Amino acid sequence: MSRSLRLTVAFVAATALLAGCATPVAEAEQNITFAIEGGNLSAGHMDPHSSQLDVSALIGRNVLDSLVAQDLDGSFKPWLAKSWEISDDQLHYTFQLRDDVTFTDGEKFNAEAVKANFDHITAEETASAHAAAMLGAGSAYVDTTVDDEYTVSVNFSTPYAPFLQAASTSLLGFYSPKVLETSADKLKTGGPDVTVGTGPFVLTEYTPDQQLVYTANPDYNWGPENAEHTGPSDIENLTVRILPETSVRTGALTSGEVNVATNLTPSTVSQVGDGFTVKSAEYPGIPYSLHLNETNGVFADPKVRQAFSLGFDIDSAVDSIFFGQFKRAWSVLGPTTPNSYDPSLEGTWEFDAEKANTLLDEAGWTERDSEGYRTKDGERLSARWIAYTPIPDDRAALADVIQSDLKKIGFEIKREALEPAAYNEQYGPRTYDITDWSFANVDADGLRSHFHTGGFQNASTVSDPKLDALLDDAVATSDEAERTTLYKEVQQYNAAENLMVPIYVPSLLTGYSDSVKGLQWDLYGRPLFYGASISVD
Amino acid sequence: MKTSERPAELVKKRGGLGLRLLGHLGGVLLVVWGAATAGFFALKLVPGDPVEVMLGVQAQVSESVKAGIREDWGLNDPLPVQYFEYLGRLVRGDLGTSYQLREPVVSVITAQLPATLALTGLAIVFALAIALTTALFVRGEWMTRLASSVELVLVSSPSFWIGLLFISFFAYRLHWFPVTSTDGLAALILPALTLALPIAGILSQVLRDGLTRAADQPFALTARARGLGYRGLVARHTLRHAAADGLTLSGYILGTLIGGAVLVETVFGRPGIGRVTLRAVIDRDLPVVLGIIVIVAIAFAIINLLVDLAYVLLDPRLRS
Amino acid sequence: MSIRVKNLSVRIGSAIVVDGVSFDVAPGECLAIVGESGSGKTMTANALLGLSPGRVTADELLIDGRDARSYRERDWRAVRGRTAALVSQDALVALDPLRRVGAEVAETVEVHGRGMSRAEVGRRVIQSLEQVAVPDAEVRARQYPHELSGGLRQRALIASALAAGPSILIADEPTTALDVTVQAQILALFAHLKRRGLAVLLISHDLAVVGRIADRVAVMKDGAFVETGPTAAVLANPQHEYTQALLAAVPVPKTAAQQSSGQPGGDVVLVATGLSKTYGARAAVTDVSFEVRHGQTMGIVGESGSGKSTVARLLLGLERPDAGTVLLGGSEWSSLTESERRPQRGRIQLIEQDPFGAFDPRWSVARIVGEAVALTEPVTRDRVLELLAQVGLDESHASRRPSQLSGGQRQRVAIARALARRPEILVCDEPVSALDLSIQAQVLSLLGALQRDLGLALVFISHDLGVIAALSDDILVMKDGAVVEHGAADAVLRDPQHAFTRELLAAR
Amino acid sequence: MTVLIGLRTRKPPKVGVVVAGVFLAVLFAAALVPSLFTSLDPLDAEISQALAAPSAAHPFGTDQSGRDVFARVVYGARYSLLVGFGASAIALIVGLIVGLVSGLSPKPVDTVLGKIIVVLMAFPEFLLALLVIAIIGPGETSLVIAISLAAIPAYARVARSQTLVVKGSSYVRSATALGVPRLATIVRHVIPNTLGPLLVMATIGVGTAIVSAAGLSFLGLGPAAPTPEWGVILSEGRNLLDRAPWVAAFPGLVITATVIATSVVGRALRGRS
Repeated sequence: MSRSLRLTVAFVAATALLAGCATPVAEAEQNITFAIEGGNLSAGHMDPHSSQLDVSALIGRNVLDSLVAQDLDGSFKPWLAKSWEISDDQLHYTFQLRDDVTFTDGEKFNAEAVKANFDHITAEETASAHAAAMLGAGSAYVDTTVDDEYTVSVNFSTPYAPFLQAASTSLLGFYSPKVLETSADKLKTGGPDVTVGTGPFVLTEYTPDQQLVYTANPDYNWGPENAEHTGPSDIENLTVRILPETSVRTGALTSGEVNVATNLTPSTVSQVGDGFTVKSAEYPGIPYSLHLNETNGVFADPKVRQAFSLGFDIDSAVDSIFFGQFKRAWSVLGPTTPNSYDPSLEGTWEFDAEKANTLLDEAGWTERDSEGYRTKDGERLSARWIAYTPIPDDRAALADVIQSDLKKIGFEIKREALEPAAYNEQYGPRTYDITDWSFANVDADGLRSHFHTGGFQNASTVSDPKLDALLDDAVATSDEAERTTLYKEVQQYNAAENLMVPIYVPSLLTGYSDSVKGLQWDLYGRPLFYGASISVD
Repeated sequence: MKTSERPAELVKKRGGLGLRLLGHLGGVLLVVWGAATAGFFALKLVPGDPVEVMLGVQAQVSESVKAGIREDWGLNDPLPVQYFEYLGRLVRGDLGTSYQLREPVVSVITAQLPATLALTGLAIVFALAIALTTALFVRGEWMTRLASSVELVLVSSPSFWIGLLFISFFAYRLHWFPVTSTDGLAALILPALTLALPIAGILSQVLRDGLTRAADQPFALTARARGLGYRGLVARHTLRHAAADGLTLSGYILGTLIGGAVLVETVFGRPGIGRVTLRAVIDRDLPVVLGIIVIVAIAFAIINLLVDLAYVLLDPRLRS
Repeated sequence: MSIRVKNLSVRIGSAIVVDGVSFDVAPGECLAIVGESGSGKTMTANALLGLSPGRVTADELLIDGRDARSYRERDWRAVRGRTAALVSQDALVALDPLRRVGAEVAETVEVHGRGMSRAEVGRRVIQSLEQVAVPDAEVRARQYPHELSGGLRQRALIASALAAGPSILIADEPTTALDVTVQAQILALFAHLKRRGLAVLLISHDLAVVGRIADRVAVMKDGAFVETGPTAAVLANPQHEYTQALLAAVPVPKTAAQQSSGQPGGDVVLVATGLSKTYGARAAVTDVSFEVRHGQTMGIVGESGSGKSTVARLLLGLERPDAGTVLLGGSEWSSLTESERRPQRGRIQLIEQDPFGAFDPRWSVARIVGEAVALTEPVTRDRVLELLAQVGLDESHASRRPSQLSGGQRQRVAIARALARRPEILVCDEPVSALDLSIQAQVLSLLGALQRDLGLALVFISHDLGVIAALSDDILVMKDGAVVEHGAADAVLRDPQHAFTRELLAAR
Repeated sequence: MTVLIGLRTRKPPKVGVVVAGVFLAVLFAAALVPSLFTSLDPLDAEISQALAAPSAAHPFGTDQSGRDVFARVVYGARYSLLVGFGASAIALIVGLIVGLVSGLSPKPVDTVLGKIIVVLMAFPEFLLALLVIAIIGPGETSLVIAISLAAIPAYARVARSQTLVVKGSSYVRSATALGVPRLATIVRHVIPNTLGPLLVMATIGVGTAIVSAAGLSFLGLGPAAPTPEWGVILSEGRNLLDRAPWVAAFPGLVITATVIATSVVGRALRGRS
């Protein structure tokens, strides 16, 4: 008791001290503070090798470097690999590694290190929720072989086009082999001396649910080729503050408490005034969509699915609820997804209550019950929508509008908010009618898990050999034009079948003070701090 | 409400102070054991698989991996084995390892404790200051009536709503305080005040009642008949009597602080034990939930012990 | 004159609680104001210290020769304790229970003797305590009120009143909470203080107390004095009928003719043999034996804590004796189980001191009595009214709740309820102690009449020898759980054998 | 808020009691026939009207999806009153039974039950409710169960001590001395006189329950999103404080008013009993 009492006293004293000299952030010292949402980070999500969460990849980037870098135009540039070759049968990727790279614990970066990391990702104990799949484990990936000290090959059983893209992310970044050997079990919790890579920053302090402090890696001289900066980072200390509340992050930015804040929401962007810039980057991959379960209940009928997609006013809802910050989605891929987007779908399926009504009449839902809902053979036209918690307020508002609009055409929507465990229980056997999510992914191959027979994100339970073939072909070729054609066909397929109803394209909104210079962005719109600095005006 | 034992009950107890202390310590252990046991079995009733929860939505993890995790966590052992292992660890001061955070529950809690202690500590200071001020300075009919109305409103308002109003008014409208949370004393004031107001309301109600009641006692008449004025009466006599009434509230106040911390930390986006609790409850992070239960039980038992001792210090009649 | 009051009135709201009283008190003199509860005597006393909660008006209000009518709170504070001091009823509550006796006495000194050194204050405290004959004053000063005996506590209270050397002492029922033997000592102290020149205003309900030290008496009723005069004259020759009633209400012993003690007429209905009961380590009752006869009264007298109430519970079978037996009508009683005892419970009934607590507060009088009737016979309204009539109540009382009755009426209801079971024996535990003197007399005469009419055997328990004497055929004197004297009433009263009995008698 | 039981009776002015009673009556009417007070549907989202400030058409303004906040608050009365009164009633009944059983049992049983109550009392009600929700999952019924379970120890404690007081009271002794059978004594005297204070406690407890329910809903542990429960509406408003403070302000105001009204009525009841 007395110890915690002393702690409190110390804390209060410390906060008082901070309050005394807090404003403004001492700029001359090249310290940058970055506010993230990060609420789940402490829940075993510090390791991008195992975590499927965005935030894991975001903060992993500070420490973990990749074989290659992807430029904003979608092309790949050398990073830790000086060069690479792809075998003609598309099954073997051979990388020539830099020989001047060391991990911040002194370990050498070489072919063995690459192999150790890829082995770690695919090892069962890692229980990787995303990275292993990105590496093609379970479908295409065979193994990684060491050719000589600085040459390494990654081998596949079938062609796997998204590999380079995957290899450019921090999910396939590299930990020190020593860490993998001695403390692989601690990676999910993370921390100094555990989260050790070759990156531009070294994690020196971690307080779960509060902050991560990074210092510049003084030896860093192996930035990606497309980086504008070279040598060690100019930033001495990079502090990542975990501020789960949007309003708090926004407030922290405008009050100068932090220099950069990400995951701002449309409703708070307007509070960011002069002296700040808000970078809005549309996420590539699958927009926020409603997934209609076509083997369950009313959505077995394509007419009902189409009526559903036309039955609510997406434009007004998205525009109003997101304060014009997010765009309405037309396709199951976002416009920024490289080499795949089909713009011809834009404007093709506007809100049309009349047509929706006609379609439902045609589908035989002609009677009305006392509450005004359509019925057929005494059954009410009703669909059950499950969503997992926490549900952001804007998505709830969106659902309110959808529910309310559909009620007007006699279509009942029942919504259930489920905790993740309960959600998984229903998601597994696919017992719902509707569920919803967005899935940011730089490669259009993200569609495969959504539409391929048995795909783990195949919420619409579609199983069509034709669709499977399109997706398999697309992943088997690295020819970009061919992939674009194939993915456009997939998008057209959905537009005809309405398996997913895309609603809006989320954007990553990142605000930063104008004193921050040299920020770069990855394809997801995430800030990269390697080249950043603070200008002293 | 949670009150500590009333003096009347204490009076009946025989035996010296030391013996009573020993009895109290036994009581503390009993309460902690009871709470830990009840908590353990209650949480075993939780539906849903902790492993699923641990991995989150849409994790691509095979069944065999999940089974392995279950084995590692001892979730496959028979319940009595899990229970006694749990108790064994508890005795050694080990509250287990969080499912979600993958670190010892003790360090999870100690990492968050300072933030919550700072919040609740300042809240208590505010509450006491407000309550004592009203108790001492409110006299006369209309002031009394005003004070009881304000107290009623404070006690009746949901604290999280007060917090939202504060943010809306002081942070967004007037820009007096940062909306932002974690830095500095300025950021602590609104949350602490939010947490303090309902407590201040009830405390000042009880103190004022206690003062009035004590002033109606014969000894107060005697004291006034000696020529003592109102302030002298309060300082020398009635405040001590009212303080005893206030003491009975300490359990209630602790409860309000802990329950309130969950809401206030959420509203103001502050880190702390309340957030950890809420997260652990939502995530079914059983070791953390159990840890919180045990810590709260210990806190309550200790507070009750201190309150009982304070009664004895305050009231010589309990010493014999 | 220390106090001179002309036409003093006190109003609280629209009620006139003191209605134009006039009196004066000279140094070395004691004036007693006597009246029953609610007569306004305490209000009068408080007005003299500026402590009245109401509005005070007077043609003349001189305290120590100065006109106090325009005094503000500040002026009053200078008077209180310094010029005129107050001693009130029960030192256990009139002294702050959380503070040491010394601190309480010192407070008076500190308030009026600004700038006095701590040592000097300490000396004054010891002086004051010694002045009222507190032995080991230095030790006592460090003790808390609850650690002192009732008598010492009351002396400490008086010491705190005298500490700043007032010339006027207002004593409001200063001995009421004390056992009679202690009462006598405190009264002697007052007499002593009076002789030393203090003006004493004594407020009391008890004419016996007044008779001992007061030089003059004012009898108060409904806020006004009905009679004033020298004590001896008023007591010997009361002019006003209220004074006469008050004097008549003082219980007088049964005459020898009324007593039936020793006459073998009544059958023995209740026998207690060797009753003992301990609670924890404390022996409440040790070896008590007696018998009660049909139509007769056994009086049990003793001070608080003497074990007399425990005897009552043992007789009723509400508690089981540790040793000894109670026989009811010659057969086993105390050794029965509750279910065996229940059918016979009607034969022996209880009347308690506080009838208010003895009724379910939500019930009407008719229902309270009806519950008892139902245990012996079908309840009829006539039977209930008959019972109420027996105790001098009528139909108008039947629908009231206990809280809507006066103390005397409640005690009558309690008696009616007991009678409903057609008992042979009534155990009355301090049945009139909570009542005003005049009401006491009425209830006592009611009990006497009922005993005559119904042939009831009474076990009458009281701390007040006067009350016991008024009804009893036999008297049992208890001290510390044991019987110290037992015999026929006239014998015990006339020729007490035990020193304690003599002390009790002397204190009257 | 059961702590108020311990306080000295302070009668609120008569007018206050009448106003509080009328307010509660209106709330009950709203709970039973919400359409009496508003013609709008609480779920009807008019996106063109989103975040409209309070006006004649929308007295409490509209929320992010253009629903009328007043209509939502009116329809929400049903949930809050149900939770408030339902939870108090359950806690009262179970608490009374536990307290009576404990108080009337032989000493050893009473001691054990008393200790169990003490252990449970060691938990703040709100935390206890959280834990119960963790076990049975969120939702409206869960809310009632969680809040009543959390409140039971307090009721049981008061019921037990009141039972002991009544059992040792002079009137129960009188009844025994009169020869009234034990069961009759319990039914006629012990239960009614134990129930009285509990009823007052429950009346004031309704307010506490409503606040707890709103708090739990606010944390997302109560009824799911579109339900117009007051705590849900409040939580919908919390991220709109800068541009639409009315969404959070009005439901909170109504909660506060409701709690004040139940306290005032409860205190008046206590004053009478």
